[in-house]
Amino acid sequence: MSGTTKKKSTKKISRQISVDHIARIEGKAGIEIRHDGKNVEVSQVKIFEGPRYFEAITLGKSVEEATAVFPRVCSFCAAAHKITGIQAAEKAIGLHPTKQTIKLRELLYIGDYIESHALHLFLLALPDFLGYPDAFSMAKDYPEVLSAGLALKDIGADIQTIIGSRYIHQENAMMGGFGKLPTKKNLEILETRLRGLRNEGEQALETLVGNRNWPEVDAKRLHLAIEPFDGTYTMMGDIVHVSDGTKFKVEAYKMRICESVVEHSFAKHGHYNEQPFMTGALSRNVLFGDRLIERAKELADMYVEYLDASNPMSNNFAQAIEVVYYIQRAENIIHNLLSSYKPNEKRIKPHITKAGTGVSMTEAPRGMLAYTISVDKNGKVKGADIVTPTAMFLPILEDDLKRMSEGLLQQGIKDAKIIGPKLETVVRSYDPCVSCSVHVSEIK
Amino acid sequence: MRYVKISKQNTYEFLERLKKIGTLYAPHKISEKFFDFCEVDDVKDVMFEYQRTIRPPRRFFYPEREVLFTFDTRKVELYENLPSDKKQILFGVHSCDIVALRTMDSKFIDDQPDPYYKSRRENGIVIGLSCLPDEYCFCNVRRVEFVDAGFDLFFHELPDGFLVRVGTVVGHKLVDPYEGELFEEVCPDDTENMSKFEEKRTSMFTTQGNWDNLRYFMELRLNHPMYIRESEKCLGCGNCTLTCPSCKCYDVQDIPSIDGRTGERIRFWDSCQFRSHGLVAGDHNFRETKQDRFHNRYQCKNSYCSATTTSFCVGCGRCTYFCPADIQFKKNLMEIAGYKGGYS
Amino acid sequence: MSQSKTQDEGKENIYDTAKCRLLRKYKLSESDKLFLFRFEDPEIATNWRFKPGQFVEVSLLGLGEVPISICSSARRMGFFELCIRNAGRVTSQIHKLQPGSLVGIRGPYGNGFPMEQFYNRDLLLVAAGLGMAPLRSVFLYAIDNRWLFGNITIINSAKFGNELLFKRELEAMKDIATAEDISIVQTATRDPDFKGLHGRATSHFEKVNVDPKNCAVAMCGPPAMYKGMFEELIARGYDPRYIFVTLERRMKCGVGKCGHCNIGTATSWKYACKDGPVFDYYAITSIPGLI
Amino acid sequence: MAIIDGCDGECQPRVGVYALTSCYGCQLKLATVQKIMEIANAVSFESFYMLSSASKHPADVDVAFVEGSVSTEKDLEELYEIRKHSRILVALGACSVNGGVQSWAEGEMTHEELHAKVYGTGKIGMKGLQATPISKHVEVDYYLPGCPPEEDEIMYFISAFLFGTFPEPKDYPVCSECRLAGNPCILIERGEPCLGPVTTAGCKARCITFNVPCIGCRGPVPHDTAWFDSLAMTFKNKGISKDQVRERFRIFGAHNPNLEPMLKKIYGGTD
Ligand SMILES: Cc1cc2nc3c(=O)[nH]c(=O)nc-3n(C[C@H](O)[C@H](O)[C@H](O)COP(=O)(O)OP(=O)(O)OC[C@H]3O[C@@H](n4cnc5c(N)ncnc54)[C@H](O)[C@@H]3O)c2cc1C
Ligand code: SF4
Ligand code: SF4
Ligand code: SF4
Repeated sequence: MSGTTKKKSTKKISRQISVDHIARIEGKAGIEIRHDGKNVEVSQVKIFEGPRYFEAITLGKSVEEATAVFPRVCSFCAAAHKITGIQAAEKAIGLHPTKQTIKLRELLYIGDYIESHALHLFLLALPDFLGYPDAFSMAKDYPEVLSAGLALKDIGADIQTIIGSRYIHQENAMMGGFGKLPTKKNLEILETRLRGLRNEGEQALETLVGNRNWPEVDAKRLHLAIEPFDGTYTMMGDIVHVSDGTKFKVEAYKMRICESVVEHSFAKHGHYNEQPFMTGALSRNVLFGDRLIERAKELADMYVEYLDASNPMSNNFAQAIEVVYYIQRAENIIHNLLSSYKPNEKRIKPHITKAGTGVSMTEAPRGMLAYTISVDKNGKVKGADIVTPTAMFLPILEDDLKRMSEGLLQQGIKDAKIIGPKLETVVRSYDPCVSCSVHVSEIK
Repeated sequence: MRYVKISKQNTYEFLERLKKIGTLYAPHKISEKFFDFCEVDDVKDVMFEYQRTIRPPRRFFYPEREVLFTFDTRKVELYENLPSDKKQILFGVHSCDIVALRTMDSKFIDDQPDPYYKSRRENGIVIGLSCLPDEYCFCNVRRVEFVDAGFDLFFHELPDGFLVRVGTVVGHKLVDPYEGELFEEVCPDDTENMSKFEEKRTSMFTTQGNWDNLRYFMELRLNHPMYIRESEKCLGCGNCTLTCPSCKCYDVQDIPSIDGRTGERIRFWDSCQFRSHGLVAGDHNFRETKQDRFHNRYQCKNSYCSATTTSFCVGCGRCTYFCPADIQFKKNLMEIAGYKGGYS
Repeated sequence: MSQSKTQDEGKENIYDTAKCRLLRKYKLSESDKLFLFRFEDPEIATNWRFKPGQFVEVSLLGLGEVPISICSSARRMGFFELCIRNAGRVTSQIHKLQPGSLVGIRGPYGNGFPMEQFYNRDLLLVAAGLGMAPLRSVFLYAIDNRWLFGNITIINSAKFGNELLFKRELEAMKDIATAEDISIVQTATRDPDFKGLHGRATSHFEKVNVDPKNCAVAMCGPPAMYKGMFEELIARGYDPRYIFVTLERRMKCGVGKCGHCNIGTATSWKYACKDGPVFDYYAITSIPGLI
Repeated sequence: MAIIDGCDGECQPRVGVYALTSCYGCQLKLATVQKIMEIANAVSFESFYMLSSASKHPADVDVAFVEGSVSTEKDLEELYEIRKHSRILVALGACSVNGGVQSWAEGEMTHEELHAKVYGTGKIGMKGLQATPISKHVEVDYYLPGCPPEEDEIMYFISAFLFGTFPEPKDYPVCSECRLAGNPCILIERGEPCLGPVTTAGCKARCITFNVPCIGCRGPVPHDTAWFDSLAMTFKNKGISKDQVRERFRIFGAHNPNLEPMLKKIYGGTD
C-alpha cells in the first residue's frame, strides 16, 4: 500500500511517500508527500473520486426534484445534505416550515450525527487506537466495544428511518415538511431506546481515553463553526463564528470562504481570509463547548486536556462527546415533541410564484455545510452552490500532514511503512468525506 | 334464520366486546379516497359506509407473505410453521367479498386443504355489512349482491341501527350473551326499513341485466380488438389482481439465511400480470406479451366457480377503482359481450 | 404421503416433503442425467404408488422446488427415477448432488395417462427431447404388463443424436424383444452427422407398426409438435378418443392452488397440474390456449 | 452444500467491496446491515477499503461488489482490474446498475461543457468521463439495484451465494409492493407522477409508504417490462405536463435512450 519511490531527477534529491488508497474513510483518496529527507515540499491529499457535477445536473430541474438529488452527494451525511438543501430551497421561495417540522428535522439530523459519529469512532477510528486493521478483527478482543458501537449506529439509523424513510437518502424529508410523520408510538419507542443507550454513548470516549497514543501534530489554527440558535448546542444557526473573534452571517459565506480549483483532485479547496481553517466537531467544541449540558458537559470538563484546539486528533474526542450529548438531546426533543404532537400535520406544499435565492448553512457531522440555491419563477433551479466540510478543511489537513511528516523525518524516521499509517491516522481523525468534497462546486 | 336488531350505539359496544375475543379488523378511512381493513384501536374509527377496501379481506386468511416452513439443510428437514390459533374477527365485509372468500375456500379447503388457509379460516369470524353501490360496483349482475351463506353475522343498515342476520353457530354464540342487552327483537318497522333499503340499493346499481352468457361471448370473441386497445394502456403493475378479493396466485421461494444452512420457505402473492408468471425453463413463456397476460386475467376472472355457482369475479369494482392506468374492467367486459348501456 | 414433524395425527400438510436418498446418477446426455431415488421412510417406500405421466415436486432446501416427471416403472416399489435436464437454478444444483444426498419429494401429482383405457390396444408413443421422460414410464408400464397391450411403437426424437434420451436403453430393448411387436424409431431432427434416422417424428410413420383403429397414442414434446402430429394421426385414421398428450407449464404447488399453470378460457378453466398434465385430443382441440 | 466448486463447503468465500464514483451509500449500507458481523464470519473480506486497512487491491475474490458509476478513466481501469480478479461481479446500487443520478444525457450539455462549467478549463490533470453503468464496460453477473440497495436484498444475495445460487429474480414493479403494503395510491388520488409502475420492486414501496411518490431509484423493471409509454400516457391523462414527466424520469434514468422517443410518441411535439 505504501512505498517509497524515487522521483525523476530534479535538482534536489526529492523522495516520495505515498499512500495509494487511504482505508477506513468515506471515499477514495491517497496521500502524497514529497520531501528531501528533512523538509517536505509537497503534501497532498489526492482524491481519485470522479466528478459528479451535482450543481450542473440539477440545473433546470424543478426545485423539489433537485432536493431529492442533492443528498446523493454523500451517504454518510445524507440527512445533512437533505436538510440543508431543503432549507436553502425553502428560503429561496419564501416558505416557512412549521415549528414541528423544524424540530423533526433536527431530530432527523441528530440521527445522522449519532450514526455517522458511531460509525467513524467505532468502525473507522478505534481500530487505529487499539491496533487492528479493521473492526472485524477488533471484534474478537473487544466485543463489548463493538456492540456498543453497533447499538449506537442502529439507533441513529432507526431515528432516520422512522422520520426519513431510510437512513441513507431520506425521501420523506421534503420542502415544506414530511410526506408522512412518525407515529406517536414510534417516537415513544425511540425515546425509550435512547434512554437505554447512555452507557453505550460513553463507551467510545472511554476507549479512546484509555488508548491515547496519537501522533502529535500540534499547531495553532483557525476554527470556524456556526453559532447554534437559541443558545443551545446544535447544528443549526445563522451566524458563523471564527476563532479569531470575527463573525459573519451565513449568507455571506461565499465572500468569506473562497473555493479554488486545484490540480490534484476533483475537490475544490476552501480558505478563510486566505488561510486554511478547521471545521467539525473540534471546532464546534472550541467555539461553543460551553453550551453543552449535563453529562456531556461533565465529560468535556473532565477530559478537557483531550480537547486540544491545536491538535486535530482531538476531533475524535469531540465527536465522542457529541455522541453523548446528542443522545440526550434527541431524548429531550422527542419528549418535547410528544407533549404537543400533531401527527396529522400537513406538509406545506411549495407554491412558487417568483424567483429567489436562498442560502442555508448547517453543521454537518464533519463540519460546516453550505448551500445556495436560486430558483426561477417556474420553480426551476437556476443555480446551485454547495460547499462541503471536507472541501473546507482539505487545506489545513494537507498542512497537518506536512507538519506530521516533517516532525517524523526530523526524528529520523524515514521508513514509508511507518510514516504512511501515521499519516492515514491523521487523515482519519478529520473523518473526511471524500465523495462529498468532489461532487460539488460552483456554477457561475 | 335468526334475526335480531342492534342500535347504532350498541353496535359500538358490541365491537368493543368483540375486541376481547380476538383481533378485530374493520374498514377505516386511510386517505381521501381509500379505505382499508385495519386493526380496530378505537371503535369510533370504524367506517360503516364505504365502497371497497384497497386490500381484499382474503389477506387475513391468506396473507400477502407468509413463512410456510423453516428448514435446516443439515438435517434435510422442513419444519411446519402453522399460524397461531388466535381469533381474527372481520367486521364490515360486503356481500361480494363474502362470496369471494367462498371462492377461495373452494380452492384452498374443499380439495386437498391448504393447512395454513384452513386454520386461519377456522379461527376467523366474518361479519357482513350492507352497502350502497357506486358506479364501479356490478355485484348484482354477478348475482352476489345478497349473500345467504359464508358469514357468521350480517349487519343490514337501518335508520336507527342494524338488522342482523345470524348465519352460523358461531354467530349465534356471539349474539346469545347479549340478547336483550345489546340485541333486541326485530319489529315490523325494521323489516319495512330493510325492505326500503334494499329497494333503494337495487335501483342504485348502474349496470342492470343478465350476464350469465358473458363467458361464452368471452370465448367466442377471443380476439376482440378491446384486448389490444386496453392492454396498450396497461402498466403490468398487478394492482388489479392484488386488490381482487378472489385472485389467489402465489409464488414460493426459499430464502436462505446467512448461516449457510437454515432458512425459510415463504409464499407470497403473485400476479398473472407479471412476466414470470408463465415463464418456464429455457426462457419459454406461455404468456409472452403484455396482451397475453391481460387476456389471461379476463378469462380467469370470468370462469366459473362451481362451489358458489358464480364467476370468480364478484363485481366488487376494485380492479377498476385501483387501476392507476384507469382501465375499466366492467366497461370492457360489456364491450366484449355486447351489453348495452348502464355505464357511467 | 407427506409426513411432518410437528403435526398432530391425521392432520397433513400438503406442502411437506418426504425425504428421499439419491442412490445413483447416470449421465444420459450433456445436459440430462438420470437419478435413482429411494424413500427413506420404509412405510412410504412400500406404500407409494404413481401412474405413468404423473410428476413429483423435487425440493432442494434453500433453492426451491421443481416439478419433474417420474420416468421409471410404476412397479418398482419404493424406488423411482427422474430424468432431469440442467435448465436453471434448481436443476443445476440437483445435477451436482452426489449419491447419498437427500432431497425432499412430494407427490405424485397430476392425472397421469389413463392406462386402463389403453388395455388391449396397440400403443404409439411419440416423444421429442425431454418428452421421453414421462413416456419411458408409460413404456415400462406396458412392458411390465405386456399381456395387456398389443404392439408397441416408440418414436423418440431429439434435435441432435447425442440428445436422444434413453437411446441405448431403447436399442437394447429392441434387441431383446427381437419380436416384431415392439418397434423403436429414433430420429434426430437437426443433426446431419447422426448415424441413424433423420427428420421429424411425422416423417417416419412407415416404421410405425400399430393398428391405427385400435391404438392408443401418448405424446410428449413441444406444443408445435402436437399440431403436426394431430393432423397426421387423424389423417391416418387414429381414433381421436385415444390420443393423449402431456403439457408443460410453470408450477409451484402441484396441487391446483398457486395458479401458475392455469390454461384455458372462461368456460373451461384448467390447471395443468391437477386437471392435467395429460389431456386428450378433444380437450386440446376445443379449449383455446392449451397448445 | 459446496459453496465454491472443489472445496466442499469448508472454505470461506472471498469478497471484495469496491467503489467507483458514487456517494458510498451502497457500501455504507452493506457495512451497516444488522448482521454485518455474521457476514464477516461467513465470508472473508479481502478488500473493503471503507472498513479495513487490511484491504488489497487487486484481490482475487469470489464475489466483488462494485458500487458507483464509471466516471473517470481511472474508474474504468479499476473496473477492468476488478473484473479480471473476480469470479462473480455484482453491481451494487443505482449508480453501478443504471448510472445513477450523476449520469446525464449527452446532448443537453456535453461532458466537456459540464466539466468546463464546474472546474473551468485546463487546471485539473485527471480526466472525467460521462457517467455510465458498469455493465457498459464489463460483464455483470448480478444486479442489486436501489439508491441505496435494500438490506434484505443484500442479505438474500449473500445467503443465496452461500447456498451456491442466486436469488430468484424480481421482474415486477414497486407498484405491486405498494398495493401489498396497503398504501393509498398517490397517482390515483393526488395525480402526482409516481414511478412505481415502472420501477423494479424490492423496496417494499418504501417512499410511497411515507406518502412520497416514487422517483425510480431502483431503475426500470427488467426484461423490457417497464411500460414507460403506458405510464406516460397515464400521466398525460392525469394532466401532468411533458416537462414534469421528463424531469421525473430523468432523475435516475437520464441516459435512457427510450425516454425522448417515448415522450414524443405520447405527448407529440408540445410541452
Ligand atoms: C409437469 C412437468 C413435468 C416436468 N418434467 C420434467 C422432467 O421430467 N425432467 C426435467 O428435466 N424437467 C421437467 N420439467 C421441467 C422442469 O420443471 C424445469 O426444467 C425446472 O423447473 C427448471 O427449474 P430451474 O430452477 O432449474 O430453472 P430456472 O429457469 O432457473 O427456473 C426459475 C424458476 O422457474 C420455475 N420454473 C421454470 N421452469 C418451470 C417449469 N417448467 N415448471 C414449473 N416451474 C418452472 C422454477 O420453479 C424456478 O423457480 C417438468 C415440468 C413440468 C411442469
Ligand atoms: S375481477 Fe375486479 S371486480 Fe371482479 S372481483 Fe376481482 S377486483 Fe373485483
Ligand atoms: S402510488 Fe405509485 S406505486 Fe403505489 S399503486 Fe400508485 S402508482 Fe403504483
Ligand atoms: S419507492 Fe421508488 S424511490 Fe422509493 S425506494 Fe422504492 S424505488 Fe426508490
